Amino acid sequence: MTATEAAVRELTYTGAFNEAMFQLMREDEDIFVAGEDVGKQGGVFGSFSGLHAEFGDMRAVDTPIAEQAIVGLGIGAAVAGLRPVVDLMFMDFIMVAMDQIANQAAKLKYMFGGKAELPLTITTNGGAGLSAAAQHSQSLEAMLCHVPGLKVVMPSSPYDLKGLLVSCVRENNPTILVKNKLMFGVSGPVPEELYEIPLGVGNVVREGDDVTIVAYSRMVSESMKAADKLAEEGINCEIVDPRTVQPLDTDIIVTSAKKTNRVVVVHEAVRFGGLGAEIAAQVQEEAFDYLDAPVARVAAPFSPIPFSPGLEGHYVPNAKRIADGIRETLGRPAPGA
Amino acid sequence: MTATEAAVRELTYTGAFNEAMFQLMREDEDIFVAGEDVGKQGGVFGSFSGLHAEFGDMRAVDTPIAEQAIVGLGIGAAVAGLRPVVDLMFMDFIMVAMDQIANQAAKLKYMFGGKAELPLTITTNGGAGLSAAAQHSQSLEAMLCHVPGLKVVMPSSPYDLKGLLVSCVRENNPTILVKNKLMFGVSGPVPEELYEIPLGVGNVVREGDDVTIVAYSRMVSESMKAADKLAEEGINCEIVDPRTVQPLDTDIIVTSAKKTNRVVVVHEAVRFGGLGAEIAAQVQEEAFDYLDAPVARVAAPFSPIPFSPGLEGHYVPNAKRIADGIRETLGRPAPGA
Amino acid sequence: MLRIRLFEEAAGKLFEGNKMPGFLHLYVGQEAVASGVCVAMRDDDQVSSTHRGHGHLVAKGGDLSKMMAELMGKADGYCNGKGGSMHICDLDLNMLGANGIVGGGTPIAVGAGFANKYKGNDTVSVAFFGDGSTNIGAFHEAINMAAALKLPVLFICENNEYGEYTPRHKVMAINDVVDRAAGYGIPGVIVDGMDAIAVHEAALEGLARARAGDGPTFIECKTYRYYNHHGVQTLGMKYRTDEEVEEWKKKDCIEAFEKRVTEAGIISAEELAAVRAEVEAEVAAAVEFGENSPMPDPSTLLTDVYTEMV
Amino acid sequence: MLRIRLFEEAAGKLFEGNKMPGFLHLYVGQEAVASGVCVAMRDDDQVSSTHRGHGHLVAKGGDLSKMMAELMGKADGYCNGKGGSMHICDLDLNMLGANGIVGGGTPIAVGAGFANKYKGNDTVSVAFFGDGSTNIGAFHEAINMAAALKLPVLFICENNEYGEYTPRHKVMAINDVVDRAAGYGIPGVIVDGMDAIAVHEAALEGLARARAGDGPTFIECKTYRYYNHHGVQTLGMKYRTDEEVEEWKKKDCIEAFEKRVTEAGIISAEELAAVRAEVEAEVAAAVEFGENSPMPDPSTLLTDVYTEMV
Ligand SMILES: Cc1ncc(C[n+]2csc(CCOP(=O)(O)OP(=O)(O)O)c2C)c(N)n1
Ligand SMILES: Cc1ncc(C[n+]2csc(CCOP(=O)(O)OP(=O)(O)O)c2C)c(N)n1
Ligand SMILES: [Mg+2]
Ligand SMILES: [Mg+2]
Repeated sequence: MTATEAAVRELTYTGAFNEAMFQLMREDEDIFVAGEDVGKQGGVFGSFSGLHAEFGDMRAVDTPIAEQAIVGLGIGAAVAGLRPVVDLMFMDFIMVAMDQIANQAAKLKYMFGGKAELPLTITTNGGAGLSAAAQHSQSLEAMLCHVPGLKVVMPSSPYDLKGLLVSCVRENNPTILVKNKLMFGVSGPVPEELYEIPLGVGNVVREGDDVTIVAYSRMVSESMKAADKLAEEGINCEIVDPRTVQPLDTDIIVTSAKKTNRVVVVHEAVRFGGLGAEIAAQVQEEAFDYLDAPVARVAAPFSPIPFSPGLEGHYVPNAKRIADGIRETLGRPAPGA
Repeated sequence: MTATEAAVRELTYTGAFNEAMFQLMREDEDIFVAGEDVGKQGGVFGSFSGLHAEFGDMRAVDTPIAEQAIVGLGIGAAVAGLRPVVDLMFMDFIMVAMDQIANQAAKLKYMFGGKAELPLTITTNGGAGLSAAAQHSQSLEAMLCHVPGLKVVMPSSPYDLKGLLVSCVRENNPTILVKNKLMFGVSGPVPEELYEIPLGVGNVVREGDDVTIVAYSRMVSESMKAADKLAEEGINCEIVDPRTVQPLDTDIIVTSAKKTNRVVVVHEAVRFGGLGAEIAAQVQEEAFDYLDAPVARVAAPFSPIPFSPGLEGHYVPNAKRIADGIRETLGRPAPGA
Repeated sequence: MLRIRLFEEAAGKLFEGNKMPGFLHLYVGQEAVASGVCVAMRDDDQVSSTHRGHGHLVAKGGDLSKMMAELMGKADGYCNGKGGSMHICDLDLNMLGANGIVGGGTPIAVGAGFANKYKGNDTVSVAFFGDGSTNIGAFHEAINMAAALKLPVLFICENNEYGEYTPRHKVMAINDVVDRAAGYGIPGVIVDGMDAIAVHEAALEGLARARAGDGPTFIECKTYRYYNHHGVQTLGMKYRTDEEVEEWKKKDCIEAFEKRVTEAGIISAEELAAVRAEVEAEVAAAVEFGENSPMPDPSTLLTDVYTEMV
Repeated sequence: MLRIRLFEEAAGKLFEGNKMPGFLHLYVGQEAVASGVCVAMRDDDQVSSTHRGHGHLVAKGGDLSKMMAELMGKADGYCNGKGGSMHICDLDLNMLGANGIVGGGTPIAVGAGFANKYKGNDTVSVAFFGDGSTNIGAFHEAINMAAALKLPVLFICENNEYGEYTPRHKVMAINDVVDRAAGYGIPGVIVDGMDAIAVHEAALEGLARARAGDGPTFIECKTYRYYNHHGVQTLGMKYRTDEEVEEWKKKDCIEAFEKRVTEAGIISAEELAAVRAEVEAEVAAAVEFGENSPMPDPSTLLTDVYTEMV
């Protein structure tokens, strides 16, 4: 590590989120957070820690266990001119509030002929690996991405988390920011000041020419590990992190695909109907003549998420399975060869 | 029409559903239907007409407006040994009951280590074209297909509707059968006896060698119209109707793709993250070397569904747009040409 | 009330004449509720509504022409044809929209109420909803949240004794919907929903309570819809008797109100007739406006999905 | 009660020793509720449970070894390691499962109640749920449906005054949760949830009512959880005071019960000690069983998603 690198301040994933919340709320009095245990307790994962002490009952609001009303609170408050951040403790609970999210928040502006502004941010926590079983481990972004009117963000590092949260909260459309539960303690450099990472702009997190890995959220770091391993075998992976999964930065993915001619999409969500399907479909639509192999997908198999570590370890994609998927994609002879 | 064809009895889409319900309920005393207005009123679209008169309050159950409890009623009754059919009036309302569907019904058996049987059928009505606007017109099957544990069925004719409904109701897993609202009055041949169409088995509804159209539900008849038109231009379309979208009959699609070398997927749902993405991804995975063009998708654009016929007509895919999509796919020079 | 009645009758006619696409849930019969409540409200007070929402927008001061155009799916409608009957709204009038999802609008009203408390103004939001809607989860969550957070929200139940084609007694085991108020810890009152003045008085009290920071009130208005759940049929339905319809019509809110004000000498029959003529003209102009408005341009199909940041 | 207590204490120890993966919501403190109710039930009566569900399964006669193995994610557990603490169940005992979604289990109990009525037997289903759970939509929909259809369901609210880290008064504006019963048109009673006999008597009445075809009853049991919402911490938490915990512990249900039965001469101190020793041995055997059970074979990952038709 060089001296300059050492000088960069590091924060955890949770710390980056928390700092951004404080800064945003100090900057704009219209911002408040509401959700279960987000007040005095500061959220069950500590994301909202300290906000209640500084901002009080009205700006760090403990709500009843009522996910529909929590989202509805956000919608109504946003229409009435505030800038709410509402929290759903686990991504799985999005299913409970799905009507308010997909039928109300997402569609309001359109149904009203454009007359509403909806500066609403929904934060939640997804991903498996904690033996939290089938109802507390899901990655359901594909469902959200299928709903016009929403924007969906899945940060893969403390740096991205802060910058994307700021953009979500300042955005005048409903956004859903999904943290990954296994990343709470992961540290990385995070600037102190407020900064935005624009929604819909991906990031090449590693350059390479042999194959493109498209990954987001925690799967970026697993892909990094896989790429490190494969580098030893002489395989150079390029890793593209779209960061925002809706809108999706198709350009950055297709550009990379045209360069490497092979693409592997990685996500924690179930493979069938996951975002990997959409990415594969788009890549073959836009880069058909460049592809030397089918766009491959490394994702969860078709079952609910098991509780036991003895099973869950085989369920969630990891560096090894990503590397296997890449070798398979590369091992395939190019068409006509 | 030949004499034999004329002798075949015809029923409407709704009539086929209704007849199957009567026959199933006469055959098996454990079957009941429950939902809003499905009792005395026979359902707002007449699907359950007459059942209450024959089977009474306990087997044609009017429920409160409570989609979560309606699905829960079905789950609990199924676990306790009955074979419930529960109705959600509009497919859009699936969002209201999504937790009970995706977190409870779909996962129960797995979470319980296989110990539960869940012979539950959910019926609903999807599709646009009635100026029913953004909350009463959606096609949300992609969300359901992404949930392991569910089976999802989208019949494209009265014949299929009856046979698939019978299979759903007799199946020991949670199934969701989605009727299309514009097809209620469409007639077609339907045998009088009870018959099953197996879940997961698609159907080649038209043979051809130039291009494969994959379509389901109402888009099959629109695709037929498009194929008729294109036939005049010398283009022979093969139309594959998977009928069940989860599990998906990948084999029948890939076999056709390998024969025609070009595939266009058609659905009413929003294109981004729709089932077409999954089908495209699978086709390029399984038939990569056979494809002369990218798998194309004709689907709804990325917006909520507009109310005005002046806009909705441009939103929902139709024969014209399907034909355009096919011409585009065929117009593209084959790789290396 | 009369503006609502005549607007709705005109809409019904257009619907019968196939000039109005989609679903139409008419408010006729229930006018005293929307009018009684909205007249008691301030302009800055918000309203959330239901699938049966025209009456609330008219009562909040909605422009009949823009409403009629919207119902006809025309470009000059309130939502430029994108919303229609079930999503009609006027945010400038603080009418936060009809809603196609039963129970879907109530959480939004509660959110608006939260914003009012947050801003420390004394604005109140009013949630209108049907009897059937009180059985759905979103309603329950929202009213409990309003009670728990002591928000300035007024809950107006329009109990017309049916949810679509199912009578209320089949779907709830209580005599009065207001029996639910105690379970949320808020006061509840029953009023004759055919009596605009009674509704008005109860609403004034509930609004005052909310403005004073004392939290929500639940008002159950006993009322009736003359037409079918959807469309314009009134009689000959199997889920309710014609006699029942006729009985309720005898209590018609407009007739009763007109009788009362004329008998009290507040307004003369001539004046009333003049008002009616005026409203008739307004409605006729609205129909004409709607008919003359063009269909939305297909190029607008994909606009308004998101707000672009500038 | 004692079986629950000792089972839970043992599970807590394993959790502390990192031998138990995932989330652990202990039932300690609330044992009188599960025991009082389940002892009043027949074997064919069903139970639906919550995230805090071990106690209900133990009380329903659950096999401690299979339970412990499941909590440890082992192959011989009730769910073969697929479910864990939040999904533990024994359908043979008519225990229809714990549930990770607050409010998620109540509609399922109502469905089972419907099946009982449908079959015309006099079986009753019992829904256990927390105070916090009564604020969520699914709960409301389900209890109203049970009331409207007059189903044989007994609703047991375990009011421990907290939902996770939020005290009840912040999230509902009523003194007693039972105030909600009237809104559904069903009888509601409050019992001391630390008194197993009182719970038992109330449950017997509610079950009899349901068996007689008179529909649901709501029983609110005032109780307390000794440990934190999750895990094994008891004191030093910022959402409740240590004094409060100590106050409740003075009313401990097991101590009170033991005192009562010994004082009444029903059972001697020696006999009680023997029972305790027996249960201790059973729990120790369960721990051993769990520890010796293998992890599930990875080949089982994709089984049990669907029932294959034969
Ligand atoms: C979630 C949901 N379920 C069902 C419907 C269909 N639906 C529309 S109106 C209605 C009845 C509503 O009854 P009530 O709340 O009493 O209002 P009313 O129509 O009597 O004014 C139903 C069931 C819906 N729109 N949304
Ligand atoms: C739908 C949903 N929202 C939130 C949670 C997180 N959660 C788990 S337990 C709990 C508190 C439940 O409180 P209560 O019903 O009183 O039961 P207790 O834990 O006190 O036994 C919460 C909020 C959840 N599991 N499901
Ligand atoms: Mg009604
Ligand atoms: Mg509690």
